[in-house]
Formats: sequence, C-alpha cells, structure tokens
Amino acid sequence: MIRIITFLSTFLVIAFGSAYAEPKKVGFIYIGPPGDHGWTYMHDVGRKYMESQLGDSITTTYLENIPENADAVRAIRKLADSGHDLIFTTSFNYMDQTHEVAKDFPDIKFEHATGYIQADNVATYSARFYEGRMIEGHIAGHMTETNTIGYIASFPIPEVVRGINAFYLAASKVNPDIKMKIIWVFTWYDPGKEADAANTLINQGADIIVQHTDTYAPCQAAQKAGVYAFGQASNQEEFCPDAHLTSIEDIWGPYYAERAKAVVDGTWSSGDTWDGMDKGMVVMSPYNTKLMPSSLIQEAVNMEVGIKDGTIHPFTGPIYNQAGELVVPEGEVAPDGMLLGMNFYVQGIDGEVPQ
Amino acid sequence: MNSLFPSIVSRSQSSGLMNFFVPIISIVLTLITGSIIFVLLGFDPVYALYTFFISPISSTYGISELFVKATPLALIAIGLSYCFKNNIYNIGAEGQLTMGAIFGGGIGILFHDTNAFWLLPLMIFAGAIGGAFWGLIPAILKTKFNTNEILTSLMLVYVALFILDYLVVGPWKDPFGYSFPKSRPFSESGRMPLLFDGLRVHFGLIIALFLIFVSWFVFAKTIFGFQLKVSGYSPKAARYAGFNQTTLVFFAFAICGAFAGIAGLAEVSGPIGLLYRDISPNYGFTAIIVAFLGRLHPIGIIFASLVIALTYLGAEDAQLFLQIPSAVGFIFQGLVLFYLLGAELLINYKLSYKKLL
Amino acid sequence: MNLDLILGILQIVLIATTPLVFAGIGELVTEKSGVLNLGVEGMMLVGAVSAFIILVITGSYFLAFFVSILSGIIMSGLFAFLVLFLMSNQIATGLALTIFGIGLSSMLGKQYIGTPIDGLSPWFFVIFSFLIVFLVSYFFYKTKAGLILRAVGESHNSAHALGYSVIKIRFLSILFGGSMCALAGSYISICYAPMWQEGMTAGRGWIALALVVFATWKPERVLIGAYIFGGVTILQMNLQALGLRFPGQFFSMAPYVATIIVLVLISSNKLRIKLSAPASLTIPFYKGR
Amino acid sequence: MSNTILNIQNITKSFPRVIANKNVTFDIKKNAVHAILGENGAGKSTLVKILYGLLEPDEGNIKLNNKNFKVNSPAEARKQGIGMVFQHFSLFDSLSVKENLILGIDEKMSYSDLENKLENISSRYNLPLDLDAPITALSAGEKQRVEIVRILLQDPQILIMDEPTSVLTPQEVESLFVTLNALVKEGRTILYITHKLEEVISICDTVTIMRSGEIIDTSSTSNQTAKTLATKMLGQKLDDLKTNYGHIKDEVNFDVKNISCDFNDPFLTDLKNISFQVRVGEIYGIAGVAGNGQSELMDILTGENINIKSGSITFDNKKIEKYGPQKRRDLSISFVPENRLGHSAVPELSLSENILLSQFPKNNFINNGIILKNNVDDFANNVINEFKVITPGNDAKASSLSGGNLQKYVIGREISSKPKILIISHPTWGIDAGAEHSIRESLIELSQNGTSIIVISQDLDELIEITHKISVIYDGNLSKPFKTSEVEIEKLGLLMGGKNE
Repeated sequence: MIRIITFLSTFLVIAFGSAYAEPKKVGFIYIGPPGDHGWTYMHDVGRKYMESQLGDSITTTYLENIPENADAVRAIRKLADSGHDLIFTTSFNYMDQTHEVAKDFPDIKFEHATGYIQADNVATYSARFYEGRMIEGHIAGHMTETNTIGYIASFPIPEVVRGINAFYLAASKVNPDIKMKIIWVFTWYDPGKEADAANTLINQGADIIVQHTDTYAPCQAAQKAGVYAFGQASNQEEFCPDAHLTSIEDIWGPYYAERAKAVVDGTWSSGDTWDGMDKGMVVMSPYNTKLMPSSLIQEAVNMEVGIKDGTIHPFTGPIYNQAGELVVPEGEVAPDGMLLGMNFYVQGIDGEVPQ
Repeated sequence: MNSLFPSIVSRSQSSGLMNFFVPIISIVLTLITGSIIFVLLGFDPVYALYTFFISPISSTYGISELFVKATPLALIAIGLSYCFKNNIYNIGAEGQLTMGAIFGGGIGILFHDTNAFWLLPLMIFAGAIGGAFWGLIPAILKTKFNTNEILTSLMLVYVALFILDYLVVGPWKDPFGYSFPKSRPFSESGRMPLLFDGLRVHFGLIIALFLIFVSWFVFAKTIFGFQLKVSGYSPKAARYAGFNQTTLVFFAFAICGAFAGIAGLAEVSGPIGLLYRDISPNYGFTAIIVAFLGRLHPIGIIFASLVIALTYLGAEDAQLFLQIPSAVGFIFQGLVLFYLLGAELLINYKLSYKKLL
Repeated sequence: MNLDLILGILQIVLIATTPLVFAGIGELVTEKSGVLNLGVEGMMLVGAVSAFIILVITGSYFLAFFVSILSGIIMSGLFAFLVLFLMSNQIATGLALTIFGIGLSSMLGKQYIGTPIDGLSPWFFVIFSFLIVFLVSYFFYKTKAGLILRAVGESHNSAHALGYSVIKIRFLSILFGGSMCALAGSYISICYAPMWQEGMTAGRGWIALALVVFATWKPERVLIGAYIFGGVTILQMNLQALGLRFPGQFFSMAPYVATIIVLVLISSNKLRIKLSAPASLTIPFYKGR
Repeated sequence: MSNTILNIQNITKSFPRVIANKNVTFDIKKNAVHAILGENGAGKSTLVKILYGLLEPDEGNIKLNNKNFKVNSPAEARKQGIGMVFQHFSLFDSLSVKENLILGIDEKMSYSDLENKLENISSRYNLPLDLDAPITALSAGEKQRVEIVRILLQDPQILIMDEPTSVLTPQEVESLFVTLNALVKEGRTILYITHKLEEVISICDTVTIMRSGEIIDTSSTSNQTAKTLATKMLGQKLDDLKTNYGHIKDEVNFDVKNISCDFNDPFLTDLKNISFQVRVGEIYGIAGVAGNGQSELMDILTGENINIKSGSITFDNKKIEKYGPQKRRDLSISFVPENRLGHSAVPELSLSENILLSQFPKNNFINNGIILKNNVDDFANNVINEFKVITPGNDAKASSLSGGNLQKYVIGREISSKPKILIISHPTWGIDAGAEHSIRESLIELSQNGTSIIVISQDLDELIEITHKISVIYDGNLSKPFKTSEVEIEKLGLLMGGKNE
C-alpha cells in the first residue's frame, strides 16, 4: 500500500510538475528483495527511516533484485534519468557501474555502499561491523562450553574475513582454548545450505553459531539443536528466541537521513564514511537476558562504550598472522588500509582463506 | 479425455503462414493475459503495458539498452540452434559463457597494461576457445560415454561459476582492489568499442549480427548445415548418408560453446570491463527461450532476442514507475513460451519440434 | 571418529536429502510414463511458497501441505495440457514451467518473506520419503496399474493398441510428479529451513532430474543417488569444518563434479540405459495414424 | 441369416489425404475363416481398426449377432468378444511375457489363475510359452504366440489376424494354421487379413477383396484360384517377370569373408562367420525371418557399422570393411535400407533435399561445402520423371508421398547414379503392387546392365521372382547359396526355421 501511495505521489509530482518546493527524489538499488531480513532489508529499513525523518521534502523509489553486472548500469541510469537527485547503490559490486553512470550525471549525487573509490559526486559509506563481531567474540568466549565456535561464512571477501578475525581475537582473549570451525558456503542465501552448515558445525561440537550469510536459517537450526547463535544484519530474535544472543544490526537510517537532508539543503559533498558504533551505524540487538548472565551483558555494554569512545579497538596489537609474523605491533591498532583489504586469518584460526 | 481434441490433424505440409503468425499470436495472447494479471494486481492495464513494453524503448538510450541486452541473448541463441537443430539439448550455455569470459578475460588481465590493436581480437578468440572447450566436455561425455548432455552441461554451469569465483577471489584478484572479489580492469584496447558516443551498445552487436548472418548461410546453404539438420531429424538417416555424427555433435557443441564464450567475453569486455563473480544475469538460460521463440531461425532469433530483452527492460520500468515486483518479468517470459509452444500445434501437430528450415 | 559424530552427520544428510528424494521419485514416475518434465525447480518453488503462505494464513500444517500439493498438481497440469494435448516440445515446455514457477513463486511470496513460522519436525517426511520410494517400487512391479504405466512409457503405440489410454496415464503420472515436487518444496519451506526466500530451492530441482538418470529409472536407486549427492554435500562441509586446507570453491564444486562422474559411469554402459530408459521418453503421442 | 456373426454396413472412413474406406458392406459368417484380401493401402487395416475400436467410422454401422455394435476402445471390443493380433506386434520389448499377457487382460486375474489358464491354452492349441522371458529374447513366431495367447485368454468369439504370416517361417506358418483350425473347430470366427493369395485359398472359407477402400467382391474361396483373386485384387493384369542368367559374368566383385560381429545386446543378433560372393551382374538374395541378423548385416554391408570382430569385405580388389558409407559410395556402391522414413529418406525434408543423403563422386552437388541447389533440383526432377514418382514437385516433403512413391524415389535416386553394386533391403516392403512391380522390373533391368545387386528380404516370393542366387540367414548364420532356378522352397523354409538338413 505504502508503495503505491509513494508511487502515486511521485507520479502526481511528475504529472503536474509543481514549480515550488519540489521534493528531492532519492533512489535505491537493491541487490536482493527488501524482505530478506538481511542485508537488503536493513537498507530498506534505513530508507523508510529517512522518509519518516524528512517527510515531504523527499520521495523515495527502489529497484530490487538488480544483478551486479551490466544490468546494474541501466538500473542506476534509469533512476538518474527519471529525475532522482540522490541515488544509493547498496552493494559492493555496483562500484564500477555507479561511477560509470555518475560520470554522465555530475549534478546527481551517488552514494555507494562498501566501496572504496570516490568521485566528486560519488561518496562511499560502510559500517564497521567488525566492532560488533568483537563483542560477539567476547560473548562467545564466555558462553561456550565446548570451546568450539561454528562460523558460517559466505564469500571470502575482506568484509567477511575481517569479521572472522575480529571475532576470534576477542574470543581467544577471554578463552585461549577456543577453536573456530569455519564453513564457506559460497552463497549469501540458500536457507537449506545454511541450515546444513549450521547443523554440521553443531554436530562437530560447536555450541555457538556465527553467521555471515543473510537468512535466519542458521539461527533456527541452533534453536532446534539447543545451542546459541548470533544473528546477522537485523535483529533475528523473533525467529529463534531461545538461541539468539544478539545480532549486529546495520543501521543505515540516520546516515541516509543526513545525506538526503544535505541534498535537500544543497550542502552535500563527497566523502568516505566508515562509521561504527560511535555514530550508531552498527548497533547490537538487545542482549538476550534469558540466556546471558547479567555480568556478561554488562561486560558487553562496557565494551560498546569503550569502542564508542575509542578506548577499545578490535584490532589492537600484537596480532600475528597464521605464519606467525607480527602484522600489528604491540600497542598499535591495525590501520584502516589493512582492515579494508584483509585477506588473511590471524594466528590461531585453522584452515585458510579460500582463494 | 482424448475426445477433447478430436480434430488434431496432421498437415502434410507445415503452414508457412502459421510459421509467421504463431509467434505473433503467442505474443498477443501474452499481452492479453498480462493485462489480466495487471488488472488483478490493481493497475491500469493500458498504462502498465505501456510501461512494460513501450516506455523502455521510447528513447535512444532505451533502444541502445535493448540491443545491449539482446546481443548476448541472440548470440547464444544462434549458437544453441546449432545444437538444437542437431537434437542436442545443451542447456549449459551459461557455463560456456562463463568459461569464455574466463579465457578471454584472462587474456585481458594478462595484458592489462598493454594497449594494442591485437588485444581485443585475441581476447575474443580466447573467449571462443574457452566456451568451445567447456562445450566440448559434454560433447565428449555424450559421444564416448553416452552421458545425457542435458545433465552434464547443466552441472558444468555450476563448476564454471565456482572456477570464476576461485579466480577472482584468488589468483586474478585486483592487487589494488583491497582483496575485493574482482580482477583488474582491462586496458582500453581490451574493451569492445562503443558504436555511438554515450550509448552502451557496443561492437559485440556487430559480432552477433555477423555470426547470425554466417549461421543463416550455414543453415541454408552449406552441406554442414544440412548434415546438422539431417542428424537432428533422424540420426539413422545421417548414419546412412555417411555423416559423421560424432563430429557433428562435437561441432555443434563447440560452435555453441564458442558463441556463448564470445557472448561472455563481449559482456565482460563490453559493458563490464573486468572480471567478477556475477557477470551474467542468466543469459545462457534465457537464450534457450530465445532460441525456441525464434524457432531456431536466424531472423526469428533476432526478433525473439529483442522481445525477451524487452521483457527485462520492461520489468525494470514497471518496478520503477509502478512498483510492480521484478518477478513479473519471469512470469511474462514463461507465458510467452507457453503460448508459443501451445500454438505450435497450429503449424504442425507433428512429433518433431523443429520444422523450420 | 566417534559414533555420535557419524550419527549426527547421518541425521543432517537425511534431512538435507529428503527433498531430493521426493522430487526425484516424482520425476521418475513422470519419466517412466514417457514424459520428461524439466519444470521440477519451478514446481518445487511454487510448492514451497504456497505451503508457506497457507501455513501463515491458516496455521494448519495439514492445509499447508494439502494446498502445496494442489499447487504442484496445477503447475504440472499446465505442463501436461501443453505436452499431451497440444503436443508441445517437452524440454522447452519444462524450461518454461521453471521460469514461470520462479516468477510466480516470488510474486506470490513477496509479502511473506521473513514471516516467522514454527517449523515442523522433518522426521515424518524423512520416513515418508523412504516409504514413498518403496510404494512406487511396489506399484511399478507388483500392481497392474504400475505395469500399465511402465508399458505406456515403453511403447505408447502398443499400449494404445491394447486399449490403454496413453494420455490419461501420462496425465496422471505428470500430476503425481508435480505433487511430489511440490511436496519437496513445501518440505523445504516448512521443515528443512522454515521460511520463505525467493529461489530458496537453490537448484535442487535440477539435481533431482540428474538423479533419475543416475537411478536408471529404478525407484530404489533414486534413494541411493540422492544420498550420494546429499552425502557429498554434507561431507565437504564436514571436511571444511575440520580445517582441511583446500580452496573452498573446490569443495563446493564437489557434489556437481561427483554427479557428472557418476552419470558418466552409469551411462557408459549403453545397454543398461537402453534396457532401463523408457523407450518413448520425450516422444509425444499422437492418436491417429 | 442366423449364421452371420458380423454385418458391416456402409462403413466410410476418410483421412485428410485419402478415403480409406468407401461404403464398405459385407457379412461375416460364424465359425469360419473369413479373409480380407487386398494390397497394402487397400483399406484393410482401417477397417479392422474400426472393428477393434481403434478408429471411429465417419459413417455406417456394424451389427454383431444382429445387435448394433459400437466400440470406442479395444477394451470395449474385447468385452464384446473381438480380439486382434497385430501385424507389427503390440508387445513391450523390455517387459516379460507374463507382464505382456497381464497387460492384455481386462479383468483382474491372480497369477496362479493366469498360469492355470495358460497351461490350458498352451496345451489345447499347441502354444508353449516361457512366462519369464523378456519379449526381446523371443523369435517372431514366439512373439506372435504371445499375442495369440494374450487374446485367447479373453475367450473371443471373433479373432482378427492382421497379416499373421508375414514374419513367419513356412514351418511356423504351418503350425499357425493348425492353431487356427483348432480355434474354428471350437466355434470361433477368424477374420484373416492378408495380401497372400495362397493362404486365402488354403485356409480361408470366404474372401472379401478390397481395392482402394472399396469392396470388390465377397465370395466363397472354393471356386477361386490364385489367378482370379490376383486379378480382382490388383485390377489389372501384370506381366510375368523372368530372370535370366546369361548376362552374369564370372568375375566376383563383392566378396564377404568370415564376417563376425558381437553386439552384446539382447535387442540385436550377433553375426557369425558370414561369407558370400556376388558376381558382376548377379542378383544375390538373402532370405530369412525378421530379426535373424538382417538389419545387422545390412549395417555392415553399408558401412553404417564398421565395428566388426573379424572378417573382410572386398570390393573391386579393395578391402572396404573399415570404410564408412561415404567412402563406399565413392567406390560406386549404393544402398537402400529397409526403412524409408527416417533411414533412407528424411520425412521432414523435401524430395530435393533428400537427394543429398546419398552422394556419389559423379554428382556435382557440393562445391567447397556449399550446396549447388540447381544441380540437386535437376537431379531430383530427373528421378521423379524417370521413375514416375507421383508428387507435386521436388519441394514436397518426403512424408507427403505414399510409401510406394517414396520407395520408387529412393531407389531411383540410387539407380540414377549408376552404381556398380546396389545393396537393398526389403525393396518392396509395405508398398502397393503397381510400385512393387515397377521396382522389381527396374532391379532386373539394372542387373542386366551389369550392376550387381544384393537383396535382403523376408518376402520369399520376391526373392524367387528376381534373384539368381539365394542364401538364408538364421540367427546370424548365413547358409550356402542356392541357384534360385533350382532350389526347393521346402529346403529354404527349413533353413529359415533354423533346421539345417
């Protein structure tokens, strides 16, 4: 319904071309369907938040299920052609496509999620999800009884590897005996396969399941098997209340509202945003009080505070790679450049990053 | 139950008129059914159909995009018609496309800092080799081990996609790409030249049209085309005639693979410019529909590729302007094919599907 | 290796393989009557989404599975109408059915993505999948109706000459195949991974098709084939989790490569295929002369 | 009137291109063997299909025991007491005898009942069967036995036999006749469809002669001779053919030595040590009952199968056993396999295109891979004119031609290239008498002009009519050759039945 109304208002504006106070049009390119309760869902939540904040000064549109290939250029260009003033492209592989279109539309602002190349009218933004992974790792280190963590990874990209490392560093700090079992499933969503992976990990002794895939199948599997799990991207507690410890939530809304407002005000400028908990871009879902001792919850909350004020950094040296080489010296934190391109496991993790 | 259709009668000669009208009838029926769906979804059918079928191509850019989308479809479909005419059901063109992109793109990555006239031709050649290589695997399995090509060619799609994934995550990763799963960009001379400034329609279209023309000539005028056809209609007659069917299977697969490979290369060296995981929105599978919709005839395939490309563009516009889910595009494709296959009866009730040429 | 681990793996394999068995046995019956339906994936998706929607709306598992099977019957009925009455090409029609099913399921399921439901225990269906295989086997080899079905797939002209209604038998076989595919789909969305996601069958329909050839059209062998595929899939995950150093892509490839290898081994014996493949597979039946 | 079991009145049935039955009216008497005689395409099959519920007549009606008889399916026909044994067996090759029998029974019957009943039938009519054998392992005679038993299990009043002897050895024919007599003695009626004159005279009581869909005559066989029947059946007098041996040279130009081939396939017959020689200008016949290795041998002679275990084929002093069909054509060997549709011609292609299936070095059809359409069309037109092929033109699809016309076209195509040797299988199978006659004539003429010919045929009459030498193939073994003009039919019959001396 909302969609249709949105559309109608958009349409009326086009039709009658009102001369004053014309709302700015904001478009989104989604990689999946907005209902996936994962990555795209959270972008859509952000879009709606932005609408609620800016009211009549903007209208929004989205295109779903846009593949990350030549088709994306056309989709982005269609948004540009149909009078959008600000366009969010919400997947890494829209990078070249975003720039290709942005070149031809210097007056339109583009925001590319998780990319690393900017232009005058292309800003990039991402979230420091690894901060949340650190907290998850800390919780897992305390909660595990088998000292075995099952980690379901999607594709071997820095984003995922970074999460694994941050998780492990924090977990091994509180529990040096901890072991990580990692299964790469090579898909963002195949609920069946994700459930299989979760069950396999549980069967091999994991009592906490961490996922970097999009559906809540692993959490459901954990619930069924009576072990714990962390959700992904959104709060998944309603799907697995007895397993769900917390999730890392991607909160894009404030950023989207801020950027859209800048366009409305004419103050938008390009840049690279990589925000974390301090800006509220990464938020932990409410900790599960039924499952976690209050002391642990308190520790987690304290960690959040520390991360926010900068006293805690997930990648604080000394950090060694699997070969035993020191990659981050004692007392230093890993530079953003290293984090951005991270493609190695830290010492202590078995197996190797697929490549 | 049989008596429902008592009047199905064989035509001694398939109706030429019907050959022409059947695709049109099926498209008209699709439009009618589409209107009904739109009404059920609560949209003004006229406006919805306009948005779906007219608005995407109401600008030069839109027409250019139509050709961008239709190019790989037509190229793969004409390749597939070599197989289908020979009664080989290669449904793994997607894998052959991927291999073409890997081989051709591999050359592009190797020579990423070279600007030379020979680079693109070399990449195209390598793409053709890659696709043909991947197509020959089911051909070998079929001829030597009698293995059903439908299944092997399909399984090989998954294998090819994993290989591509391995390469762009591992050895071919862009050293300046922060370990993101993508390759270096190809050099400027490794890109398909654009046909018009500011439009994405590229030299791949010319290649496709050229290969379609060549295929028309092969099918209509050469003994090789004749052999494919005979072997497809009746393997026994082909054996009687002394046509080497193993060779024919190999050629059909190799040509089809090569065309799909070129399509893959044209995609990565055309609009994309580098290699990454998700290069094709299932062109290899969609082309199967194009091949059937075009009734394996070169001219038919050109039109069919445009129609199917339009359903994609239309689905995007319908999403943008009407918020109609993207899935409607698939439903349209399914419907058009259902109607076409059903209406086939009008041309010829006969056992064999392939009647043209 | 301890026993618990192995039993655990076995459990996972059983749960993961059951949809392949359902879809495989359904397709096998269809093919045994002489019709190849490549629309398995599409029918599974529509089956999955319709079960999910009905469960969300009514809360009744029975109705969910009932309607899902009905949806499979409708989808396969559409296919049957085209290939039997309009004598359309079976391969193309099957592909069209898959595409149509993908589109239809994601359109129907739009509002239901991410709706929480209570999953149903898979074990009833796991057992049922074994049962249905043995029932089909019994039906084929111990009943007259099963004999007639096989006869129709063997030679529709002879069957017609004996007075059996080829069209009717094929129609019913196709509908059975459709209902089994839908059951496979609904098992996925209700038991296996209780949720609805677009395209959530993720290619399992195609594997089911391969299984039928693997089984050389013998019902019990569908079980063997399905468990080899399911087993390899789960095994590679176990090896990954054990920390074996090997590129993960090659692990993930394993089930597909294994399928190809097994298909090659099975079919390189031409005689076996000739003796077991329904002789009139994919050939339309035209009543007349 | 009382002893009439079936009245057929004014049956008309038309198909898109032909009227298959035109006002067909005749009666069939109870407790007799009633023949329907006619050439292929005379409308016999259409008529019996109507009786058996496989086709629906456009007009007319049928009375069974004076009651209106109308059936929509074979099952209904069987219920009314009509059974049918088909010419091309309606059996399921990969199923067992038992399964095939069960399929033919309409009512439920337990396996033990079935066995009892079978034993009864087997002994009463001398029809022994192995219930568990798969059909593919049976000989043609045994297959027919399965068909007959399947029908007898239903206890029919009327038994329709469609060309029952076409695939049998003379000995098997004898035993079939014994069975038929026993059936008639019990009070059953047999409707016997055939084009063989001798059979009509020897076992039938009444004969109805059909030509072009119409009834020519119905009369008792007692006052008919083969000659009178033939005249009525064909409608015109045909010249007798004469073979002579004068033109045959001593020189052997086709020499097959010890060819053996194992297929390891129950659907195929292994070939064992086959040897024979053909002289220049000679017509060499290979007789035998279907399924004894003829098509396997044909494939080896044409080069469609070159995977032989041992042996050699020498032609014009060249070893050619490893040559494929095209290489053999290059040596001016030409062949016509048994099946027209889908083997020697592609039904979906035009006549002109079908020319290209068989190319000889002299033909100028291809230039650098490109088809020279004019040359091909000219050649096609030539064949059409010279061999009097009735067709609208060279662009007509092969499937639109009648069997006889297409066969004339195919043979014409091969003869027109003036081959040194023609290898032909079942030259006149399933075609009308006019075409049959003209084809045999052209084969004889060809041999007189110096071409050697190998004819594989089940039709013994045909071989005796046109060949100079005959040998018999049985279970993959080829007998020694006999001079046709001197051989005794009984001798050949025994060989065809596998009895050597």
